[in-house]
Amino acid sequence: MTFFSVSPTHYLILSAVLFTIGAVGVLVRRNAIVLFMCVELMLNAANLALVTFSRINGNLDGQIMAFFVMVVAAAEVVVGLAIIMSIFRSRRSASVDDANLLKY
Amino acid sequence: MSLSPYVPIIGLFAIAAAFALFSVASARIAGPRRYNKAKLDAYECGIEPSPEPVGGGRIPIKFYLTAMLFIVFDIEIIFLFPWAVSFDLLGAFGFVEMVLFIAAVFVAYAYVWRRGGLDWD
Amino acid sequence: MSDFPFLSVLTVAPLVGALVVALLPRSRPDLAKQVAFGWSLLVLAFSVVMWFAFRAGGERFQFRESYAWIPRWGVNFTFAADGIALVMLMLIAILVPVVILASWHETDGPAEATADGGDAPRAAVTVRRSAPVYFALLLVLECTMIGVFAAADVFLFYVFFEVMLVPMYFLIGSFGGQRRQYAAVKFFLYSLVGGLFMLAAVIGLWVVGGHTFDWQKLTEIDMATGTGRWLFLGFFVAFAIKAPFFPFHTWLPDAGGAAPAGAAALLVGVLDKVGTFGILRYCLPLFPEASRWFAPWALALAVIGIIYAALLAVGQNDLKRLVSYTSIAHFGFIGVGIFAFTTQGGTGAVLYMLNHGLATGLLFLVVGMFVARRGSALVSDFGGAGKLVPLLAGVFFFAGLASLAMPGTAPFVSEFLVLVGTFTVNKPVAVIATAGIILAAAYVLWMVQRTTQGTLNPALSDVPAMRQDLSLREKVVVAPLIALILLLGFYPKPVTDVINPAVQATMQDVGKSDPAPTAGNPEAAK
Amino acid sequence: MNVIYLAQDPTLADFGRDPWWLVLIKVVVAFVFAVLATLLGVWFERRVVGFMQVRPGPNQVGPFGLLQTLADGLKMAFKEDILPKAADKVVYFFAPTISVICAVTALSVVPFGPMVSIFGHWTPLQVTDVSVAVLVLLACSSMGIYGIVLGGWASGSTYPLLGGLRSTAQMISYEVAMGLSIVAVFMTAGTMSTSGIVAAQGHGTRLTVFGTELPAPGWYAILLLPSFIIFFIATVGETNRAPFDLPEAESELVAGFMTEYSSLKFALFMLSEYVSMVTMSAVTTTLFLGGWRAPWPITLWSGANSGWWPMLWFFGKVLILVFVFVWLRGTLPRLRYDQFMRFGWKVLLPINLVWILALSGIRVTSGWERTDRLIAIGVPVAVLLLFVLFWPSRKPEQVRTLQERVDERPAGSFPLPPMDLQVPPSPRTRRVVAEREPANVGVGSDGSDEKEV
Amino acid sequence: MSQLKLPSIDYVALAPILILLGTACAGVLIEAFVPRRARQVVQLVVGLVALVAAMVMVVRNANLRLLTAGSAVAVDGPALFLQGSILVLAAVALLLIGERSVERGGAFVAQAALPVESEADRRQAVKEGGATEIYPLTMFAVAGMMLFVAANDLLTMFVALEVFSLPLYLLCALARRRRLLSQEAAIKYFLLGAYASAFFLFGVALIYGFTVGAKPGAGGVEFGTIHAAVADSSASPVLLYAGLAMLSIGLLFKANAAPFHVWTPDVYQGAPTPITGFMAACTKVAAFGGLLRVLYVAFAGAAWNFRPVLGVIAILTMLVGAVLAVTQTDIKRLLAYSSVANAGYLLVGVLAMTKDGLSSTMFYLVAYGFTVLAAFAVVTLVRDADGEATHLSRWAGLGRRSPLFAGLFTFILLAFAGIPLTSGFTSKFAVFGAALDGGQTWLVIAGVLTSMILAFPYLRVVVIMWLSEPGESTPRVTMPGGLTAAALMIGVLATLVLGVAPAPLLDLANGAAEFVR
Repeated sequence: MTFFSVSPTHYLILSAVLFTIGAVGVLVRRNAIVLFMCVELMLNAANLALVTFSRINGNLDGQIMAFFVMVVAAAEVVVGLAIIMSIFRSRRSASVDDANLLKY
Repeated sequence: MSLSPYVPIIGLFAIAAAFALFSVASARIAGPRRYNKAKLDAYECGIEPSPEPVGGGRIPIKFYLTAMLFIVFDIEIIFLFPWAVSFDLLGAFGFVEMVLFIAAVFVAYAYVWRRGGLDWD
Repeated sequence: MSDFPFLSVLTVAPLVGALVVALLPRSRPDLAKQVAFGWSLLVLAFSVVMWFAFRAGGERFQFRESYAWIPRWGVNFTFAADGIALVMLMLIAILVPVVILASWHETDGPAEATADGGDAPRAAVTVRRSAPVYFALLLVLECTMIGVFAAADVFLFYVFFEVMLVPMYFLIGSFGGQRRQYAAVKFFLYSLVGGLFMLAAVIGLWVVGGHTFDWQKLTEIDMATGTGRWLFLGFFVAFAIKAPFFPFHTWLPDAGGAAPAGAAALLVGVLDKVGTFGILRYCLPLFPEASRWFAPWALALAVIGIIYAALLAVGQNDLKRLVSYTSIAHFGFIGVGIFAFTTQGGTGAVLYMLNHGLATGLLFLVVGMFVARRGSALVSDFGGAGKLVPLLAGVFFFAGLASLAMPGTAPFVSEFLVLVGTFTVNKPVAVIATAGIILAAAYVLWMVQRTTQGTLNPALSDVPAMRQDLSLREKVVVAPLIALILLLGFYPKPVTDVINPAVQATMQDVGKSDPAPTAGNPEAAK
Repeated sequence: MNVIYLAQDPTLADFGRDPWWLVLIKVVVAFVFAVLATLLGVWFERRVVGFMQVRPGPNQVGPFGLLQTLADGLKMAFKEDILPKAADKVVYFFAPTISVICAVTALSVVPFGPMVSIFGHWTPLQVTDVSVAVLVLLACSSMGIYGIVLGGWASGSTYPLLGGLRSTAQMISYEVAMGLSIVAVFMTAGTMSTSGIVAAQGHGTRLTVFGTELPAPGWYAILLLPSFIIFFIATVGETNRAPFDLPEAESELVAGFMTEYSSLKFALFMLSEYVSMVTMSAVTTTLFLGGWRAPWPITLWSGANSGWWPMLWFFGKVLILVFVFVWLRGTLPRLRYDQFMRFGWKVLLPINLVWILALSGIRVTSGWERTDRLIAIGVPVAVLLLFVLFWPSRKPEQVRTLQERVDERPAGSFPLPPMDLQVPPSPRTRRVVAEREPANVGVGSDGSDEKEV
Repeated sequence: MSQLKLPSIDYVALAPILILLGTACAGVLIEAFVPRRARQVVQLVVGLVALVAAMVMVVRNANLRLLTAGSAVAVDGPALFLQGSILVLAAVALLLIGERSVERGGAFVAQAALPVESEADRRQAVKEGGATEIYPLTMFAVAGMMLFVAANDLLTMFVALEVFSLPLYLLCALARRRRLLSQEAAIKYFLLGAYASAFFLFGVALIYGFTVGAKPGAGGVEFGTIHAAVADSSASPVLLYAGLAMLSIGLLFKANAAPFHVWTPDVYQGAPTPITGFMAACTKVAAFGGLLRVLYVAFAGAAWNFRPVLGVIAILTMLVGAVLAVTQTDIKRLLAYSSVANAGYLLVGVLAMTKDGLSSTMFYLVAYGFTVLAAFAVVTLVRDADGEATHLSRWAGLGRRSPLFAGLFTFILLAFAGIPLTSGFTSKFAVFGAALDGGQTWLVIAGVLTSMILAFPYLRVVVIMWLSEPGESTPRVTMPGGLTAAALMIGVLATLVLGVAPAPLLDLANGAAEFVR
């Protein structure tokens, strides 16, 4: 069935689209958590690309990379949550716009 | 003509989704409607509902801590799964690597434990 | 004889002195002054020995010594002196003790200045600071100045060239008069900008020259015309700022005006000579083609400088600034002498560098004495001062005359040589430059007249210090300078003998020979 | 299609060959199974609990009250569907469906039986199987959390939010234990496909312990007993069943995340709970109880593991597990939340990790020389013992002297008792201290000081 | 299936990294089990010992040139040189981090999540010791940096990037004073850092696709593979350029290059000053170490294509750093912009794409690291009742109040300005010379021009310190504790020595300037 036999190019396009959504999201959104999610989206878009290329390549290298990326992303989540949380607790807001003490 | 083994999963998903959506949608149609202001308020055992749930959206820190711990250990599991599946192939090398890995996670675990991160109060 | 490492010893000696002075207790300023003065005299004695060790007709570069520094870049501690450098070294060695002596009370506190009879509120403008620091800075400055003239390695030269800024910056900034911050920063930035242009050129030269900094080797490389011109420009801008030549001169009046008199004497007397010295030592031999190509422009700048600075000097009301402007005009003459590309012009220029150092140094010091007494540098605050301090006024008049190149004083010889040397090759420039002399007469005489002659400014006699004529210390300060100016005015031969071969060699490097009538070598004439 | 099918055990290659109509049948059957199991499960629970509490339970609607659940369901369909004012409309609407969908989808990779012939097609009694089937299961159970936490959050009310949060914290805590206990299964089975795991439990491996060769039983429940126990406990935690039903603790949170739900949406949450109970039972059966394979005495009959019979064994096992669920509910009191979390993180998790290491160590060293093995096993065990022995215990709360407590009082507290007077500090002091503290939910800004040793 | 082919691992070659990672884990255990009072000392000693031990291993390995761990890690000259630099600089930074006598409890807060201005917060600000978790975090960061400069494939590089970034994000949030500022810095750093690393990762994916496209079946992210693929003309250049561009974004972010520098001033200002020093010195080494390896080893074949682009970025970086530094009124922000400008100079060295470029960039990194650490050491000392007085107006007349420290800081500023006889001059000379040798005249000219602009802010600080009268609000300089004094002295001495006698280090850098591919 053609529906289920999408070519790798489709995955790559999807990956690029996801990445772009994430990248644009970081630029336009203001809530720290949302920004954070956008970054995660970008990482996962990269994962998708890695796995797709791995598929084209015919070995599992790319999938292994995706594994590492997942770990890194998780560590990033932990660190990010910790920072966001401490900010939230000390000033009751998670909006990046409210973080404006540092200006030149 | 055969289908990919993943298709039935999607099939079951679709049926369940159809059923669930039908249910929630039909409830709007089947049930009666009698407007009552109090009925639409948040339920707090009869007292005046607080304007915002849980102190203005501030969620106890413990939940975040648990979430972070979960992520750490879930990641550990991610690595354990493939290792376990191909355990026999990897042999002693894999075992040593995994001992090191688990030891490293255990270091974090011991730290969290000692610092009271696992206590819920 | 010349195995003795004269130059490195000469360079290091003031630095050691500076360390000693800096470590002296702040509570005993007199000790610091005495040690510094004694040390500078030692340096002077040593350089006199060196002067006599120099064989006037011998090799172009003498006292050559070289030690590896950064082998990977081909950087060496190479010192060598030709006649030009030797003369400048002597100038430094003479001026520094004089300046130290002249600055004897420079660091005294405001209270003492008042006790001396100074105008208390005005004297307090300068915040007096520790004597050890001031004199240590002077000695550090001496070290770096000697280093600049003694270096025969481009990298080493650059290092001294830049480091020289630091003590001078603090001398102006910490010990200067009004607007000293502005002046210090302006001085530093101008010099640094010039230095960075030079840095780019130095690096370029290093790359073009195959990773060497040795002056001798660098003169022998072939480089593309365009490259040479760009590199020349890099060096030239740095030197033109330092000298200062016309469009880059604006820092000098500020710095000269704000610096303490002693520092100003050194600044104008020696520091700025680095610019002209650099042109002679680096621009011309390293980039002969570019030098010839740029010569008309340089001449134009020099001539404009002469006239423009002279005109501005006429209008100045501040004595120190006025003297600074006269210096700019004089640097124009030096520039003309250099870019005339004749032996006479060159010799004149070098001699001018020496004489100008003496004459303007004297002028600055005398002005400093006036300022110290009056507490103001404004011409309008004086008037008829000669009636109160005749001897000082007399010295002032003499210094003025020397500055305008009165025959019989040393600058006359050099100015004459420059004009003659120029006239043989470029009459219009010589003619315009000569006009500068007339202007010089105007501003000098007018300045002298407004300050010392005429009716006595009544305010002047209210200042007790204005009644004190030259003290013994001040006499000792001015005496050697006056003596030298007169001596060289009548008998410049020992100096010209030293300078001439070096200048000739430089002109050969540029590829220009003297025209027939003056040089007396007909085959070179066209 | 000329492969000769002799084996009863389906392999991965046997999946993905079914014609579309067969797939459809299987899918529909699985779905019907889920719904029926719920209907019966609720009834079953009520009857069993009733039996345990010496009361009849539902017995009016239909034979033995069998249709009671259906009647309840119909009743709910005709209740008013309330949409609270403060709710986030869209999320509130979709949250219950997420729970149900995830719970049902998990059934798609559960093997019900061996290869059978359906309308001439030789096909496994399983909707489908993939090489990462267990991951599909885990994914479904994790995704189900979204339904609960979103439902709780979208209600716009305090109790549901707390219920949802609790539920999330609890589920992810036990998810860890669950995932770790499956590792042992993977290690032993060498595959992640459910059918493969069932197949691996079919032939008992021979285990060599200190030189003696023992015929090991095939079921992982026996072979990997610690994993099985932990897995089952985690299962109970995952499904929010008693004694771990804290998200819907009536006494504390009214009905937890479901407080604001009514009508069929409420019914869907109920449905999802029972479906997951059944699904989890089925998964437990698959992973640890040999799946559709017959238990020991029946295996004496050679036809026990072929044809349609295994489905019976499978349902039997599931039923037993569901009974255990109900049994637990009927007997055990609800845990306190902190006890519950501590149990998950401080007991299940370390035991699991150590067990995995021990198991893998045994497996790795199984081919080694005896002395090497003893060293390889003995040293870590010794280290572990030392570690456990010297694990520093919490310092006892030090009894503070009166002077210290007096010093601790904020300045200006009055009256200050004289030093020699042995009077306990007035309760007002404590109250004042408490008032001056910011109202911090969660970590006590004060208490944490002493906690960090 | 047979036994898998397992990678051989040269543990001796990896020893420095492993030592640090082990120490970091040990540090976490120390946090867990050592009594609170003893932690500070124990952690500090353990950290320093580990750094020294790792340094010993680096020196022992000095002659190794090999790829190990399945060619994921390259232990070659640049790697060892940069690892050594990171270790030395980190040791100096650790001295600053470990300082506890300047302020009670040091520069770090005990509990970052307490609500600001609450009673508990005030109490901890006054009397509680700082968090000692900073030591293991620092160790993790250092280990990550060491791996980063030695990584021989993009994946290892990515992991190392995160290993050293994540602790830094956290460290930034732990300032004792001005905690809101500190946390804001952390969140900005974190979000932008994560954003940049996402770009890096997508770049990795694209480069992987590129190598796959060049030679299907033999694709990979190892630098050797990429090098071969770049040389292969049949591969799709689109993926190459897109991938390289994204990789560069990630790397240039860490390197503070414009326009990816926007976080720098905020983070430098907000972070606890010892951490700022650590970032300015060590992160820079790591970032440029990684950039050098990526550009020199993997993409050297595409140099003609990326050089102009990176050249423009270098010029932009220098310009932005220099121009914006002029307008700053806070000393930490000023140093931040100076750091940006220095990144530009470093890029000039990198873009030489020659052996000299490599060695001079490495030399620059070391020289700059020492100087900047000394600078921040002084910043930690200029304090008033509210902690560090970083606003420039507060520094007025500091030379009068404490001539020694003002003098040292002046020396440091002169080094930044590139006055000869300081390391600032020699290092600038080195990179400019290399770039000119490599034919990048335009970059050198831009570098020289921006140096002129950049001299102004430094000079302004000197003017403020020496030529202004001390005002009422001029803070006193706290007498440093032994650790800060040591760090300051090391920094200043290194600045002087590398300015006066740079030859040994230059020779060392040059001897090390050969990558293994």
